[in-house]
Amino acid sequence: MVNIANPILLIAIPLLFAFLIAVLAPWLKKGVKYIPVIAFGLNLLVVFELIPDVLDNGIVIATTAGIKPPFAINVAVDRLSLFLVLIATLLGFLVSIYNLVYIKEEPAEKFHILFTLLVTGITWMIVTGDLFNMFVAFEVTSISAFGLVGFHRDKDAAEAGFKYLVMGSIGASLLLIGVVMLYAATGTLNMADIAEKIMRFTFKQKLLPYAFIFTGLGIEGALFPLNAWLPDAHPAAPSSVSSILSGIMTTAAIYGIIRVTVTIFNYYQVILFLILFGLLTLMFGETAAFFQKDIKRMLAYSTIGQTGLFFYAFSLGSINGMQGAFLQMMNHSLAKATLFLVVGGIIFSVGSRNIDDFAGIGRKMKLSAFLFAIAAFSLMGLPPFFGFWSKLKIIFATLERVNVYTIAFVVIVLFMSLIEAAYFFRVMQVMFFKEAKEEKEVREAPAWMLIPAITLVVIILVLSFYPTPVINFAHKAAADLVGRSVYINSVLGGL
Amino acid sequence: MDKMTEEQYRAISNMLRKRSLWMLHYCTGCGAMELPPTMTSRYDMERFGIVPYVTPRQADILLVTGYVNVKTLKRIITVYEQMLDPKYVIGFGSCAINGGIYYDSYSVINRLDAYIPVDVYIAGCMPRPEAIITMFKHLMNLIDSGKADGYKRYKQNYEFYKNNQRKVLG
Amino acid sequence: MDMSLGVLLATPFVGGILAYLGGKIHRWVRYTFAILFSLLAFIEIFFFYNTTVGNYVWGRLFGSVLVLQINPISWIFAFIVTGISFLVILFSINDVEGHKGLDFYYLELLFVEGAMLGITLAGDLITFFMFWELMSWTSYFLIIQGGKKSITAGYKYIIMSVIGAYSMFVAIAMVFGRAHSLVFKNVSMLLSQSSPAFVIWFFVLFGIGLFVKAAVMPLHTWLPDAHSEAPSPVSPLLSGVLIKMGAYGLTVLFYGFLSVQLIGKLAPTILPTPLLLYIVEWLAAISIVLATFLAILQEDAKRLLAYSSISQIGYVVLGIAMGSSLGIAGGLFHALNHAIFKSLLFFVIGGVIYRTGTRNMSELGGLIKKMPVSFIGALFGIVALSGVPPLNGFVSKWMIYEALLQKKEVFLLIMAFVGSTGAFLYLYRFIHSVFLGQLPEKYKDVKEVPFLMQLPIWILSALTIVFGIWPGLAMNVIAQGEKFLGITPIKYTLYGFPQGTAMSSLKVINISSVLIIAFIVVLALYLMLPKERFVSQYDTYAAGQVVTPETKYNYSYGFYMFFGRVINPIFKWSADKMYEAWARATKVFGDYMRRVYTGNLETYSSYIVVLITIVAFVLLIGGKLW
Amino acid sequence: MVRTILIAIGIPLLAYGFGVSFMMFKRKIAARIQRRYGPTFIQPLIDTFKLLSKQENISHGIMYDLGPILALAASMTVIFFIPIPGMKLMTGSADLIALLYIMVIGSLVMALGAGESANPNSTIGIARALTLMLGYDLPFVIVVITLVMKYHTTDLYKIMQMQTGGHWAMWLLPLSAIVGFIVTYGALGEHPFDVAVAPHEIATGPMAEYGGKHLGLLMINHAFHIYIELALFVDLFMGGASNLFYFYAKMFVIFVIYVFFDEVLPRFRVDDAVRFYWRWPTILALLGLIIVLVR
Repeated sequence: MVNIANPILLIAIPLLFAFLIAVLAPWLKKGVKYIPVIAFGLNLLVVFELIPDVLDNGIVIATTAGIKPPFAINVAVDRLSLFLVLIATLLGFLVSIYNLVYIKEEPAEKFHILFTLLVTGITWMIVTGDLFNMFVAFEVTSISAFGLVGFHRDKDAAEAGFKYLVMGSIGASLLLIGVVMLYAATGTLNMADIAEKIMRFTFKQKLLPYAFIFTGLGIEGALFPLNAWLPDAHPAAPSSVSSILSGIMTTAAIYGIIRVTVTIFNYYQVILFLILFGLLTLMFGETAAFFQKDIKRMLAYSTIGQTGLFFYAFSLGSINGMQGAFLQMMNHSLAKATLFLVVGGIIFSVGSRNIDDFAGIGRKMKLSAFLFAIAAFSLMGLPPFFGFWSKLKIIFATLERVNVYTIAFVVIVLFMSLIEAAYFFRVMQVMFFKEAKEEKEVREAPAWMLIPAITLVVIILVLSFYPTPVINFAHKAAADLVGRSVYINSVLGGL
Repeated sequence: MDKMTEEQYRAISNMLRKRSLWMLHYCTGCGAMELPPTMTSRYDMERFGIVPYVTPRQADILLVTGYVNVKTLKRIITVYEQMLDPKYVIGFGSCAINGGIYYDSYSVINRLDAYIPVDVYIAGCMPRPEAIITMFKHLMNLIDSGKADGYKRYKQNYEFYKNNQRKVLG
Repeated sequence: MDMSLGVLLATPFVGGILAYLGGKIHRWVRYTFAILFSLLAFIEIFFFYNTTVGNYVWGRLFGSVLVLQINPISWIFAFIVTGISFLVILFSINDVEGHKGLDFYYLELLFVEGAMLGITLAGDLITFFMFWELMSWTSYFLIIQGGKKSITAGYKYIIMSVIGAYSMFVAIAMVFGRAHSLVFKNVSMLLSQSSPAFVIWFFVLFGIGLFVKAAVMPLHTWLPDAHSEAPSPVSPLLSGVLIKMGAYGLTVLFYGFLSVQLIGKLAPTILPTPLLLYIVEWLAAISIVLATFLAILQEDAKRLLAYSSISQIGYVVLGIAMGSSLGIAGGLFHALNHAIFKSLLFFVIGGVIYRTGTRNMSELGGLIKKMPVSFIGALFGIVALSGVPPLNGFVSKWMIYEALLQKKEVFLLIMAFVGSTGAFLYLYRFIHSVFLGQLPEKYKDVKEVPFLMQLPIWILSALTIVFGIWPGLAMNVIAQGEKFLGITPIKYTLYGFPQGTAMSSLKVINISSVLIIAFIVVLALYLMLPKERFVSQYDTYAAGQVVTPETKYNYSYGFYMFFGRVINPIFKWSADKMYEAWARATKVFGDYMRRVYTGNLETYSSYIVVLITIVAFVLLIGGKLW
Repeated sequence: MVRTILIAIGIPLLAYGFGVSFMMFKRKIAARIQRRYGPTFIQPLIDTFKLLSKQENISHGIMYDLGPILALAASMTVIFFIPIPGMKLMTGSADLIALLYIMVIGSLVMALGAGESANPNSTIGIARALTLMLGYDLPFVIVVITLVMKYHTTDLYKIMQMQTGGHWAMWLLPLSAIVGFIVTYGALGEHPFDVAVAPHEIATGPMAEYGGKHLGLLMINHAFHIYIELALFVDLFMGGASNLFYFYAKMFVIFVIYVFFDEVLPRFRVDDAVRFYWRWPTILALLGLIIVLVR
């Protein structure tokens, strides 16, 4: 069987299929919606092939056009990127199944093209080893995201899309300026090569490019002052898209920042300053979410809060901290994606996004309410669920050095997770314990929409009751990340 | 032999009832003013063991002092029935005997005896404390000789009393 | 068969799931599973009577091993948990018959029992904390099943217990930072070597979590709402068992992790007990007195019992925080007794609510003729709770008083005693307004509660007598527990205490036997006298007025209004108002923070520019802000 | 064995004799104060037996009957736990703290019985009695603790032993003795503190519905109650007595002082009574306690 464990295929296959959709659209008409499913199915196979290789030798490198790395564009999948790629392709596959039923409006094939491009962009950004490639992938994702946010073509979707377009393009241009500065300084675009050459520069010379790249990626990664577009964009987008946006796109951007800060710039002094960003994002996200009446805006703000939480965990700097960050990333992606899919189904049947109209859902839509509850419990960090282990890890990591600052951080983090629990509970109280006002006939969501949510919840439950393999995997991933020299040598020397 | 103890038991219980008569402090008409002097130091009825008590359950004597109109009769009957068995009723003054100066008024009861069995009457339009003391002495003698049996009469011809009461109270 | 701790811990959870699934099939399948598994858990407990099973490893996490253990102290609390939960399930079969969502209710009931069992069996801090939070959540789901008002009560309950849980979480994280293994032995070893400041931090943070659950005065405001609004079979579980977990936690904290000498070292010991424990004692004493005064002024029967739970758990905490072996034994024994008679009282009032539908004391009355069994249960409950000799409340209160006298802590004894005299007031109020007095017209045809609801009342009343006359039964387990904790166990006999332990000896059997003989003598005299005839409740002294069913000839509203005039000035300042003020403050603060997202594009882009300058500036000065 | 049976019958009779004699003296002295002759000497006995021999009795329910029976039984049990000159009785098995609780059984059971009598007067009476009890319990507990702190034991018999031969607790702890006197006054339910049985306001309070043999039992119980309160006061503060006569004399002296106060002072309002007890007696008791603690 031909060896398909080549990361480049991860990008090639979906691009090919996206192109195919455009070509076959006139003939296949309705059949077009099955192509993304096939695309991401194949991608998923490739990832499953990749897992054993990465687990054995830590990193898998593949170069295009066969020539040596400093010049060729290479693709590197180490443990951390495998971790995220797995989530991305899994979500992509499941949401594409969700889209089979969810997308009814006219320009269906345009939606599917943009959707495939969005997920490919994300996987590309995670997998790439070349800085300029990261910029291209960033462009592809942003543009397809702008299109998808404005898909519903009503007033607030258009306004949200436009706002996101402006902010996104500013971000992309800042990122480009940063990359160009780095290219001018080091002469190469390959991440590992830059990482090696950049050592010679003093702290001050590395300052400006880092600032630009950090802000560029920060806009996409929903950090504190830069995330103003997110609360409008995610609710306006169709639920399937917003589950990808919240689930994996912001996480990919944060991965970008992590890769840049640690592997390339090796900025350990800066990391403590980033804690401030993490905490501010967490605080603003959670408190804002507490006051929302619209369920999707509430989930969007909660995404900001959770991103703040795992960015704070990453910026603790220690291996335990990063391990906690990766666990929280996984927990958040899976749980938030389920929440958006389930909420999509509920809005699909109830017809309104206001939380008060969800009264009595617990009785009428038993399965979706149950899925919502499990995902919410895991996100909040209730004991038996996966979120509890990640929150435990983050707090333990914070308090490795007990001083006034760390206790203050812990108090803020716990208070915010209390607020998060409070507003999720408010929704569940309405859903389960309030009687529906008028007897509107509310059917359960269609089967195809529920299957993705069910698989995600099953994964969450499996992780909750048997978390040890994932925890050890995250620990090794954190160790690899911190040991940046391993990455550099393997990319440069290893071929 | 037991008849003798039966006899002795009745004698002792009569003696006990004679020596400790508890008076129900229940005053209907104008006669109540006569009671404080009999209780306090000048005439001191406590010498004979007569003490004013508040609730019918604890009292032995029901003093109907003064005129009895229809509304009060209802209360008197309830109180009388709430009192425990060896109970005695004393009619104070002429109003209890035959309605006194209100004999022809529409609401006053003329003969108290028709409604509840009265053991002793005291004549006089509000008898003085000396008369009350002699009445108590007389009542004690009646109890001793066993003739003060108003409560038995009430039980024997209960129907008679009830008809009279129903006639008046409706 | 060798019964491992894992099987014991799993029984309630498995029972809960089976009951939930069984409920889908048929009503009775659910009930059989629920009763079967809670009874099984109760029986399994007896396999571990007086045995100390060491570390049963059930998991490994972040380098620290997750362990279960059982020792005589945790055996007592496990016995309370399984026993009372079994009775609660028996009671709730008839009581919550008509409600919706019953499968979920039984699932939660058994999960709470499992969580509390987990706490008592926990051998290391992570398991302890995990089951602690699980207990808070599952009991929250139970509370909010009690109707509309219970949702707000539940909300307040969960916020306060989660704040307590998180303060405990910080304490555990601090210890994990130092000693990477969180098994109780390592924790106590670490604490004995670390600096006093660290130990005080740990004591305070861990203690706050426990005080919230044990409803010690300043942190008690959730209890009256949660216990009175919860569905009637859940209240006995809450006040009978849930607050005992706080007491168990305190025992583990004071004598498991730290020891009396270690706490003594922390601060100057001019006082009879170490300073930290002395503060805890004063908190407990204050909560005894104030909770009793509050209970006296309550109008709603369940709120009255809830406040009485706060004052009784004050005794337990006072006993445990005392440090002397007699005091700790008294505290633990009172925890057991309180679990028995408080659940008994809540079962009785649950039955009354089941039949009459109201729990407002001024509407009830005269139920003794219609519900004699509940009256007997209530009678045993209040006699036991007020600590009157023949029943079990007396022995444990007596031990706590003697221990206070031995340690010469006089003012605490005064407050404890006033609390117990105050108990007579509100207990008489409870039994009088519900069972004695005039029977209102609308409750004329009230029947007795069905048999399944009477069973817990019979069992618990019997238990109050058994532990009242033979306190020795409970004493040998408590003495074993004290030996495990390293405290000199108390000397005891089956009927009381010999000369040495307390200030002077006690033989409970003498008191009860003399009482019974005297009762027989007086009864004989009474029967010789002339027979008495029964009289209806309307044939009563009303200064001649004829009492008819319409005239509400009853004194039950504002029962202690005159006493209220004496103590009302104390309650101007209440902890509840303070917490509401804080809640409003956080809401306002949150509102301001929300203003950041203005909504127009220009401000957003200005944010970006501002950010770049900040990042650049910070990097310029070397990125080291602190 | 015979000795125990003798004691078991003798002690209650002795106590009843003491109690009834005090009731007799009270009525005689009260009458003399009001410048009248007062009833015959054995009037309380006659009253009690008259009540017992009432032909007709009423009852409002089982608890209504059990009330007086259990109250009398409880008073009898308490008597066995208070040491009599020369005999230790059963103080070994229940010390002072336990005694405080046993004394409460009587009033609690009486309250239950009166509650059953479906009469609001009795309920108000009991509510007032319990509030008064809470009132005088605070100073009483402080006094008890002072004694225990001074004599380092809670065994009533040992406290009594240590006070024989002149150095009574009255002279050593004057403040506590005064407070003890005021508290026993309240516990006896004598006139200024008879808020529970106020005939003018609430028709003899708890006894409103009691008549006939129930009231007779309660009169016997009242006699025992007087004996218990006085015996406790004498044992705690005046060191018991070598023989019965001195014991009776001491109790009589205390009781006469009560009767004098009884006839002169007006009745307290309930909350004023509680405020009174929580103001001066408590401060005096605390002072006494601090003196003992400091020494």
